[in-house]
Order: sequence, then C-alpha cells, then structure tokens
Amino acid sequence: MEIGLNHYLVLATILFGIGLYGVMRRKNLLMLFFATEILLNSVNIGFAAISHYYADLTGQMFAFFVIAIAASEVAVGLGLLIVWYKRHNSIDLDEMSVMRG
Amino acid sequence: MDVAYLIATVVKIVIILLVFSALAGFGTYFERKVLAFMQRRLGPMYVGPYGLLQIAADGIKLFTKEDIIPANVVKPIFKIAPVITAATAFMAAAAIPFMPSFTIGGYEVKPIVSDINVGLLYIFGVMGVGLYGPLLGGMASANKWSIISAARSAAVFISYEVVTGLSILAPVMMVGSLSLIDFNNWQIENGWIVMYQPLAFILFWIAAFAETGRTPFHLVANDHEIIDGFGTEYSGMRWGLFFIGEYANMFFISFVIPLIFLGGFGEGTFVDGLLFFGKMAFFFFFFLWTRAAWPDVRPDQLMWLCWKVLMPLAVINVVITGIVMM
Amino acid sequence: MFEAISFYLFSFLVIASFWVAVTTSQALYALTALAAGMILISGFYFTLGADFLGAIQIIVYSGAVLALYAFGMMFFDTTREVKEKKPNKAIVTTLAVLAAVLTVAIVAAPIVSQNIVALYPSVESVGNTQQIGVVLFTKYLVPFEVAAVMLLVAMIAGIVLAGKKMDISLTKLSESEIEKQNAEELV
Amino acid sequence: MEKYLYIALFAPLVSSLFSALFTAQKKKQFVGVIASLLIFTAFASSTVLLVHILNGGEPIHVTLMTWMATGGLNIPFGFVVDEVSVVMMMVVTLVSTVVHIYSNGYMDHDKSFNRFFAWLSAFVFSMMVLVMSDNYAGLFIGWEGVGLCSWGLIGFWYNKESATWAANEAFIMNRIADLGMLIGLFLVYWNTGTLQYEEAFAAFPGLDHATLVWIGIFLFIGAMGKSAQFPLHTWLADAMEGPTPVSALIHAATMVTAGVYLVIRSHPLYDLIPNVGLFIASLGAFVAIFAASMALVNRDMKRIIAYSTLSQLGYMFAAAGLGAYWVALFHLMAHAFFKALLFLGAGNVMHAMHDELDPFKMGALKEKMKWTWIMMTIASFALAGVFPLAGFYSKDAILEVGFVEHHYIIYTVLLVTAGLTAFYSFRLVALIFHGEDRYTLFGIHPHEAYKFMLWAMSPLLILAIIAGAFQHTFFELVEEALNAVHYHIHSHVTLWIMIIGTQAFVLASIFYAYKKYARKGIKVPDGTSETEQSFLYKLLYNQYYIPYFYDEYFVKPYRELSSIFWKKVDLKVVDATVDGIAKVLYSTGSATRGMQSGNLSTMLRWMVVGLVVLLMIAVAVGLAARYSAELSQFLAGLGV
Repeated sequence: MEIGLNHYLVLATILFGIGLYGVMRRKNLLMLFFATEILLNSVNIGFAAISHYYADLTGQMFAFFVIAIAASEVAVGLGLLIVWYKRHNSIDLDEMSVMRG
Repeated sequence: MDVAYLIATVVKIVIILLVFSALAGFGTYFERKVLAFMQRRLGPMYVGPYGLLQIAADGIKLFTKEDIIPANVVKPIFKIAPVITAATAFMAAAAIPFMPSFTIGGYEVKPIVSDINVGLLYIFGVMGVGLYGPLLGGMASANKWSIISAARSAAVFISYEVVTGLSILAPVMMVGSLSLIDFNNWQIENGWIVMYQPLAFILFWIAAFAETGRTPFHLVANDHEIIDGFGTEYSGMRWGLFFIGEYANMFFISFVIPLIFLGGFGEGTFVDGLLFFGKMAFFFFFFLWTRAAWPDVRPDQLMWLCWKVLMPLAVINVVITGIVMM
Repeated sequence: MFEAISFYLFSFLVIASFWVAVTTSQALYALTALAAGMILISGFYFTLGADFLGAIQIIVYSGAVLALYAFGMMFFDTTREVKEKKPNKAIVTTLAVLAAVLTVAIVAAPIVSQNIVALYPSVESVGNTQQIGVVLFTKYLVPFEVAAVMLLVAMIAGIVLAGKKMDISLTKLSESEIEKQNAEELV
Repeated sequence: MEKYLYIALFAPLVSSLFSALFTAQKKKQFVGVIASLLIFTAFASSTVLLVHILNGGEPIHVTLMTWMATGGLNIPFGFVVDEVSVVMMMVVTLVSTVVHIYSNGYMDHDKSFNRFFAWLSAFVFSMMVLVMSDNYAGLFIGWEGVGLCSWGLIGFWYNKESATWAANEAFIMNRIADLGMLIGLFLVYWNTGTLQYEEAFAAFPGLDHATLVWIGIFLFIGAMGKSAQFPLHTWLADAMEGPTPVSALIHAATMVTAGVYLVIRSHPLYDLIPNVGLFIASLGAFVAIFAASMALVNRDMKRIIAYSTLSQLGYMFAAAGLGAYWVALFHLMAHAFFKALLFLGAGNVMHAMHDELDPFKMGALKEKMKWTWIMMTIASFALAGVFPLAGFYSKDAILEVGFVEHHYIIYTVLLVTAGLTAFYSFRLVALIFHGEDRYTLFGIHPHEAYKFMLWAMSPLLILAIIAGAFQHTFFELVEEALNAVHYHIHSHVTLWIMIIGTQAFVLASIFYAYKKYARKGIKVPDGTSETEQSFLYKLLYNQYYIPYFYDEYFVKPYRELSSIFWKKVDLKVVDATVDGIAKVLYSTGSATRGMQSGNLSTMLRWMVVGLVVLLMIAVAVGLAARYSAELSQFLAGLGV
C-alpha cells in the first residue's frame, strides 16, 4: 500500500479541523493557545509532505518559518497572558470582552 | 536484508535497554562508594563482597514496595511521568554509537540503533523531552514542593538547552555534520576537537550537569529545600524509574562528551575501544566527584550563570569560530 | 509496507492525542497530549525525509514551546480542572469539518491537475540538513533574518511584559526588605 | 506692465484674505487701514495701466494658467487690459478705494469691522476678475463671485431678519438670471467652440441669425438679473438693507453695472442683431421711467437713490441697445462717480440721524452738515444732468443718440424721465437739508461725519463735477474698441433747442421740487392727506404692486405646492424611505451586535464562519473556471 501525498493532506486537514474545533470550543485562553498550536502543526505536516512529494525544499522552509512564528507567538502571548492574569485574576475568554486595560 | 536489519535493530535495542538498566543500578553503587571514600568511610559493605549485592537488595526493595498513589494527584499523568524520564533517556541512546562497527559471520554490525544524519540534534531533542518527566510528575503530584521542583526543572532545562545547543554549534560547524560517527571520523584525521574548541568543551560539560540535574545544579530535587522535588510523592518502582532515567542520562552524556570532543573510539581498534570506555568512566566519575566536592548553587545563581556568562561565551565562541573558518 | 504501518500508526496516535488536547477539561491531560502529539508529528517528518525539521520540531515545540506553556500553567493555576462554558457543539463541529473539507478540496485541486512545479528540487547526494542550509541562506536569507528579528522582538516583548522587577532577587533580600517590597506593591 | 495687471488684480484678493484672518476677532483698526491701502495700490496700478492705454499702448494680455482643458474645451485663466476693461478697472478701483476709506469711519462702531473688509475686498477682487477676464468663463466666475459677495454684504447684519431676507432675495433672483446667462454661454460654446472673446466674436458673423438672437437674449437675461432690469428689479431696492458703503459700492458703481458691461463687452454680437438691441433699448427706456416714477413718492432715502440707480441703468441700456456702447460706458462711469457720492452722503446723513431713513423726519440739516449738504446737492445736480456737471454730458449724449437714431418714443420717455429724475433728487435734498428741522421731535442730535470721510469723498465730488470735460478724451480712447461714432444733430437749431429745452425742463423740475418740499410746515405723512389717498400715489408707493404680485402669484403658489410636496412626497415617500433604511440598518445592527460583543470566542467562531464562506466561494469559482466550457454549453442548452 503506497502512502501518497493525499494521505498526508487528508491527515493535515483532519488535524486542522481538530484545531479549529478547539479554537472555537475553548474558553480558556491557555487552552486556546494549545488549539492554535495544533493548527500550525497541521499546516506544517502539509508543507513537509508537499515538499517531499515534489522534491522541493520550499515547503520545509515554510514549515521552519511557521515554527519560528509559533515560538514568538508563545513568548509574546504568554507575556500578555501573565500581565492579564495579574490584573484580572482570570484568563477566561468570556471575561476578556473589555478593551480598556 | 530487511529481516536481518529488523532482527539486528531489535537485538541492539534489547541490549541497550538491559545493559543500561543494569548500569544505572551499578551507577548508584559507584556513587555511594565514591562518596563514601571521599568522606573517609566505607560505604555499602554488608551485602555481598564489598557490598556489591546492595544493588540487588535495592532492586528487590523497589520492585516489591507498595506503589502509593495519593488521592489528589492527576492519576494518568502521575503514572506515566517516571516512564517518560526513563524512556527518553533510552530513546536518546538510539543515535549514540557505543562502539566501532565490527563483523559477525559476514554481517557488519554497527553498534548504533539508527545513524540518522541529525544525530546530535536528535539526542539533545530527546534529552530535552526528558524534561517532561520531572515537569509532569511535579505538576500532577498535588504538592507544593513538587510544583516548585517542576517549575525549576522547566526553567533549567529550557535555559541550558540554549547553552548546550550553542556550545555544540562550533564543533558542528567545523565537522560539517550532525552525525556522531562523522564526528568520530573527522577526529581521526584532524585530532581531538577539544584542541580546537576548549571553550565549547567546557561549556558543554557544564551544561551537561544541568541537563542531568546533578550537583552543583541539583536544585530540581534538592533535599534540604524541597524534600525530593518532583519525586516527593513517588514510591516504589515509579520512583525507581526516575532514578534509572537520571543515571542512564549520566551514562549517555558521558558517552557523548568524548565522542564529540575527545576523539571518540578512534579507528576502532581494541586499544581505542578501551580508551573510549576509560574516557567515559572518567566523565561518569567526574559527576560523582563533583557531588562530593561541590555545594549546590541557588536557582538565581544558576540562571545568572546561564544567561549572563555561559550563553554570551557560547555566542562569542560561535562567532569567532565562524570568522576563523572563513 | 513499513511506511504505511508507521503512517497509520502515527496518524492514529496524533489524531487521538490532539483530540484529547482539544476536548479534555483536565489541563494536564491537554498539555501532555499536545506534547505527545508534537513529538509524534516529528515521526512524520522523519518518514518524509525531513530529518532536520523533525529534530527542530522536537527541540522547539516539545522542548521550548510546550515547556513554556507548562510554566504558564503553573502561573495561572490551571493545573487542575478547567471550567469552561460549552458553546453549541453542533455548530462548532460543523464549522470545523466544513472548513477542513473545503481546505482539502482547494489544496487537493491543483495537485490533482498536476500543475505544481518544483522550484528548488532537492539534490539526493547531499544531506537534508545541508540542503536546507543552502536554501535557507540563499533564497530565504531575507525571510530568515526577518524571522530572527521577529524572535528577538518577541523575546524582548515577553521579558518586558512578564518580567517586571526582574532585577530584584528575593533570595538575596533580607526578610524585612521583602516585607517592605510587598507593602510597596500593595500600594 | 504685466506686473501692474497682477497688482491690480490680486491686491484686493490679498486684502480680502488678510482681513479674513481676523474675522473672528474684535475690531482691529489696522485691518481697515491695510485693506484700504491695498485697494489703493490696485487703484494706483489701474491708473498706471490707464495711462499706458491712453498713450496708445497695446492692450495687455496675460494667461496665468490653464484652468480646464478637457477634450475640445480649453479655458485658461486669461486676463486682458484693453480700452474697455481699463475704464471699468478705474471706476471699480476708484470707487472702492473711496468706499474702503469711508468705511473705516462708517463701520467704526461695528463689531464685525474686520469681516466687513474681508467681504468688501473679496467683492472688489471678484469684480476685477469679471472686468479683466478675457473669456466668458472667467467673466462668469467673477459674475458669481460678485453675486456671492453681494449676498454676504447685503446680509452683513445677519441678525436682522430683513437683511438676511434681502440677501437671499438678491441671491436667488440673480441665480434665476444666471441660468439664462449660463444657457447663453453654453450656446456660445456650442456654436463657436470657444469662450474666448476674440475667437467667439470672430466666429459670430458666420452663425445664422436665429442662433445669434438666442445667444443675445440669453446673455441679456443674465445682464437683466445683475443690473436689476424689469421684471427682476425688486431685489435692488430691498438690497438697501446692507450697510450704506456697500450700497454705494455695489449697488451704484460696480455690481449692477456688470450687466451693462456684459452688453458692451459683447457688442460685436449685439451689432449683428439690431432687433434685440432695440428691445434692450426699449426695456431700458421703460425701466428708466418706471423706476423714476416709483422714486417720486418713496419715503426711504436709500430706496429713492436705489430707484434712481435703476433708472440710470435704464439709460445705459437704452444707449447700449441703440448701439451707442461708448455712450453707455461713459454714462456708466460718470454715474458711478456721482451716485457713489450720493450714497456716501446718504450714509453720512444716516449716521447723523441714527439710521433714520425717512426724509420727512429730517429737514434743515444743512446747518449741521454743511459739507454733506454741498456734496449731495452737487451730486444731485450731476444726476439731474445740469450743465456743466458730469451728468449733463453723459445724459445729453444718450438723449442725442435716441434722437439721431430716430427712436422718438424712446427719446421722449427718456426726456420725461430726466425731468422726473431732477424732481425726485431735489425732493430728497429739499426734505433732508432744507425747511425746518423735524428731527428734534424724535430727539436726534445730528453731527457732521468724520473729516477723513469727507476727504475720502472729495475725489468723487471733483470727478462728479469735471468728468464731463473728459468726454472727448474718453471717446478717443474707446473709439477703436467699440466702433464708436459721434452722434451729431446736424441742425444747430434743433441741437440748441434740445439742450436748452432739456435744461429748462430739468431746472423747472428742480425749482418745483424746492418749492414744494423746502417750505416750512411739512408734516410727516400719515396716510390721511388727499394725495396719499389717490390711486396714482398708492400705485407708485406700492411699487406698482409688483412685489405684491410676485408674492401672490409666485411665492404663495410655490409655497403651497411646496407644502403639498412636503406633506405628501417628502414625509410619506422620501422620509419614509430614509427612515426605513435607517431602521433596517438599526435593526441589522441590533441583530448582529452579538458578533461584536468583544468576546474573543464569539469572534473566533465568526472568523471561522467567514473562512468557510470564503473557501466556499473559492471552491465555487475554481469549479466554474475548471468547467467553464461545459458550463457555457449547459447554459446554452437552457437557452440563456
């Protein structure tokens, strides 16, 4: 049984769907971040697979940049989260509806 | 061919698992002995000749002791955390060549489970994953000391991974490969890397103490501060797994340091092999020696050392290496 | 054969762990499952010949990103049960499934009609890491530098946001000084 | 020379913008002084230009820049100083200089002193653009600018309702006429393909007669509005609500003459259509007597002068209509001097009488205001056309034109009007300055105006006296530009009979006016006397019931129509539609407000909805593109 590109793409899509489901369902900001990581990773799988099946490194490059973005997202996101938590003692999304700090 | 490859791989895995599990036990024995001698006492003496069977006694005790799981812990996580520690240590061993390759009955055996071309990165990645043992164990334990220990371990691992990675970068640049076998072969031709990269060697060595959580960086489970840290709530074989993981890690690091910096097993002659094990033994001994000779440092000193001393040094080292190579 | 087995095994494991990560109400489960999923994903990369990407996946995601999250969890007191309001499950599920199916339709369409052309075909004789190095420092040099600057900025932002009073070491202070510090903070 | 042109043109603009800087502030004396100086600069430049032209210099033509160039239409900001425009420039700048200086005194106590100068200078600038432009489009800009500034100046005291009403009336009436003007311009462009004077005039002889007639009529409609000819004359009398210097400047000397200027400027056109010219002349003669008759019984000092302006404009149109453009222009110039003088004198009186306008409430002011009396009397003599003052030469020339061209009806009408003019002018003078003082009853203590105001008026006084002497120079100046010819009555006997007869008639009228109104015992009319009960008096006093007629047959039906539209169309259709749209928006807003609650989770869900929709579109478009051939076949099968 040959594993083709479509197998990987379907897998990536399923993971992406799971990530989207998490993004929409989660109310806790930290959990929401988890879901976004899933989204990013699903895309990375797609990139890597295409890169492999077309013998082209561009896909992997994009995967690297996605990882870099994820890393900076964590740094800034967690920083903001800590600041928010210090002020409001909660990281529930439903309570984050006020724009004013 | 495929079947032979499969069989060979399985055999290698089994050997590594058995040998290093046993070595972990011996490691505790050695440690006790070394510490005792350094403190002018005898250490374990009663069980067997020179207390050698003490290992067996300890093993029996650990295996038979009741596996206590406190009421408030997050059970599945609590249960798998020690396994992670032990498993990642052995997973890292997959990319370490322990010996030069040899031939048995016309079949060439490479004493390495998988020579992937990002071997070094893989080793450090998997060792980094070993962080999850203390981390999850501490967080699942429902115990203040454990949580503090988990936080400390997260901080130490993340910080010192930077130093490890940066210090190893300069040798990697020189060799042009991430495979440890390539490192070995390069050093046959050009001499030991430690001659070119003494600073990287020292930095890596220091970082190795942090990666394995040994004294003087033993703050993760410092007895006098936080009892036993992440291990406080564990007992029996689960606690034993943490132990095995720690000692296995020490052994593997002791293999890796000579492989990278001190010529490895060279051309693979018998003398070279002996010499290699000698180097490994020295580094393992050095872990114990340090424990006997050095006090622990505080967490903030540790962070200070990492970010304000070691990391800048490592970066400078990489830059200088780059300039020289150009 | 091996490839198929490993693909289906890893797929099952990854999907399962990610599913646990998004559905469980126990934060520790989510963290553990996510970390497991990340490591398992690197398995795909190794099978796909992207060794370097796999190693980076393990080091960066599992080693750094999730460790940071774990660190955050200790701050936020979410190591136990996370209480969340549950939105309408049907809508959420439908939307997610629709989006996924449509994405795969779009992504698959050009592949089916064979109009992707390799821009930087990989050379078999050189290792993956070396190829990546070559491409990264030629074609993608500018994005690489931009990413580097972005990481630096993110690091500084993270430190500034989270690290108030980093220069004060409580361990070095005496008991009375700490109390003074606390009193000031309350004001 | 060009720089003088620029100075003359732009000094008023600078003055206006400078004054506009201070409009929101309290009175600043220097604003008035600087504005006056700048206008004087413009006057001096105009004088230089006049001297240049007088010495036989070439007309100066400059093109500032291209204003619009689209397709075949190319309109530059071009300006020209030739014999005609230089005369107008002199008149405008001279009168406005005097008025500016005068206003420093007149508007002394007004709190909107600075704003007044901003508007006044802007007006001068517009008028300069109007007279100096070398094409109809530029003229139209100036035309509209003049209209706008007159609106601002008539309604200067905007907290007075009557003033704002008068301003709006003037503005709206001018708009009605401007429509005609605009149609005329369109016709010019349509038929000749250009709006430049020279090119258009060169092209006119090639057009057929009917087209030229239409162009002439529509342009004249514009002129009728600006120059307040019947039936668009009502605004001029009402415009007296503005400050008196404004009346002097724009309703005597400059703005209302724009219409005459237009006709003079377009003389090659009107030369080609003498029948329209005759109509203009007839209308002018009619307006002359019509306005004079209304002035006979009016009891508002400024309105009397305004009607006299109207009447004199009629003279000008009569002359222009008969082809004697240079006579019309000459009368325009002479009239500007003595009429501005008259208005400024009236301003002095008003000031002295605390804005009392009824001459019946004045009397015997000559003791208190000697210089004003002298000036107004001389100005009235000039207006009446008494030898040897300016009015005599210009008005006599017009009468001669009528006679020589054998339009005896027009001649007779104008002659009678001359007598009426003399009568009402001196009725005013007699009532104001002679007889016994009636103002003490109203507790008023008049005083003479500031010295510098009188000094400022003196150039006008001198010119009102001596302007007639320049008739010959003037003729030579404009001879070529306007194809001027001398109108000579060949029989000397007839000429002398005419001149002496006219003078005698005029003097008799003056004498009668004095006799009737300078005596003692004049009462303030209360509507009870026999004269006031007579039909004629009522007819005249109510301005031939024309405002009433307008009110009854235009304004009221329009108002009723409007109220029908308001109630039926606006409220039920337009408002309902607008409200409906607002309601739809509002309800959409409240229905979708939930999306924008600021809740991140909700927003994320909507984001995914948007993503799904976009993806669907992408898939649909992709499929359509992929199967476009099959799709079009399928649609063709359906018969689409």
